[in-house]
Amino acid sequence: MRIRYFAWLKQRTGCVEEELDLPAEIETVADLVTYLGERHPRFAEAASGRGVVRCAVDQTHAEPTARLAGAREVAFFPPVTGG
Amino acid sequence: MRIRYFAWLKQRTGCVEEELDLPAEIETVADLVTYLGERHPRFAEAASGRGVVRCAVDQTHAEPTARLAGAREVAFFPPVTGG
Amino acid sequence: MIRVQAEAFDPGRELSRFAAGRSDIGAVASFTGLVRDSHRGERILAMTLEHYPGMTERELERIEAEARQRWPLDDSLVIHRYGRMLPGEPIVLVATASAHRAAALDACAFLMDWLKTKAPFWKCEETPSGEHWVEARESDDRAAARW
Amino acid sequence: MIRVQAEAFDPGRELSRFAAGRSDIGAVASFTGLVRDSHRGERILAMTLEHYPGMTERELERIEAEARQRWPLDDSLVIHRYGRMLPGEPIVLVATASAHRAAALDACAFLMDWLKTKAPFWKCEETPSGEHWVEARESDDRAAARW
Repeated sequence: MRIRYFAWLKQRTGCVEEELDLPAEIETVADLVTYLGERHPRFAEAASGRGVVRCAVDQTHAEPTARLAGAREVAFFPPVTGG
Repeated sequence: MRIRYFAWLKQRTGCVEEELDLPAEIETVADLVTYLGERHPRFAEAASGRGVVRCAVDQTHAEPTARLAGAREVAFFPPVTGG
Repeated sequence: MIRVQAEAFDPGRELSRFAAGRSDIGAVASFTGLVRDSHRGERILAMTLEHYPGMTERELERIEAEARQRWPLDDSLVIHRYGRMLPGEPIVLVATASAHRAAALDACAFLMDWLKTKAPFWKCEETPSGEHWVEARESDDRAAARW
Repeated sequence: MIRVQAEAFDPGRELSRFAAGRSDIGAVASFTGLVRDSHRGERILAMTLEHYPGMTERELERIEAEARQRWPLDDSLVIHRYGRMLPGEPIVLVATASAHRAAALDACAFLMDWLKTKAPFWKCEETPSGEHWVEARESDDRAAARW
């Protein structure tokens, strides 16, 4: 699965994207956040704040409870600030 | 006093404006409407409808109770439809 | 700024000028009202706007001053035409500039709502069946009353 | 129509094109967001907008479709830049056209409010003290929630 990071989350993980083979027990966005937090401690730190890290599964906004089955690309980013 | 009529009220009075010496007892906009209604029956007809004839005293919107003392120009018109 | 004029104008060009050369403005909102080619199912050939010279400018200035008191605006512009115009031609342009989005958008809507009920303009439509004075809408009074 | 682009654009010129040659439109509302030269008292030298190519277009199209379902719009336009831009430069233009004033104005405000909370853009400011990612505002969430 392709994981992408945007804005200041790139600085927390040290990468723009990574390709990962996830263990079968990673079923939801919340599971994935925990898993990625073990790889990137500063990502875990950001993700512990409420609403600070948002997620999109296959380019659609997704809640922590959203399931990952079949997903090809998951992105993490701070709240948007366009306009 | 100069009396002006706008939009379809001109057709009701047959004039765009008229210069009148008003009797002393004409003190308010409502008095003037009654007085003008005697000169122009079709103006009276329009003025009998609620909210159909609006008034401005010296180019400022005015209610029927507004006093005319010192006024130089009074205008009557239907509700505005600009924009 | 208030402009009441018989001449046609290009709202896009006016907007390019408005706020040009300023970098303190974060938000510009605008509204353009145009002559439509039909109204209640009847074809409109042309529209003539009568107004009350003198009172028009005075009312528009009063409305603009009210908007600038209610919202933190950096600039505002109202252009309103009078006289005869054809379908597709702009009648009115309102533009507002502010550091903040909500102020610009709300002030723009407010200016239009008040203009619609207070500025002394009257529309007369030319249709295939003759000329008709446009009647005021109750919905305009309601829109103005919400501010 | 949705446009996501790195190139600068002139909102006035875009508005002149939008609705050009149409005489069925009575109302055009627009909003332009620009880079400001200061933010919370700090000078802004430049602004870089990062975005999520692919998802950006998808979200903007979704938001536009939602607006066109909620209001009777004849046309709508969203242009949003990404990349680096200087104070005074337009970032975003939203325009809506309708037979009716309230529909155009409300849909324009709605598009901006939803864009501000859903479209994947992130602003990074260059200031004399360095680069800062702009933090999202709670007021934007509240503005989006009212629709």
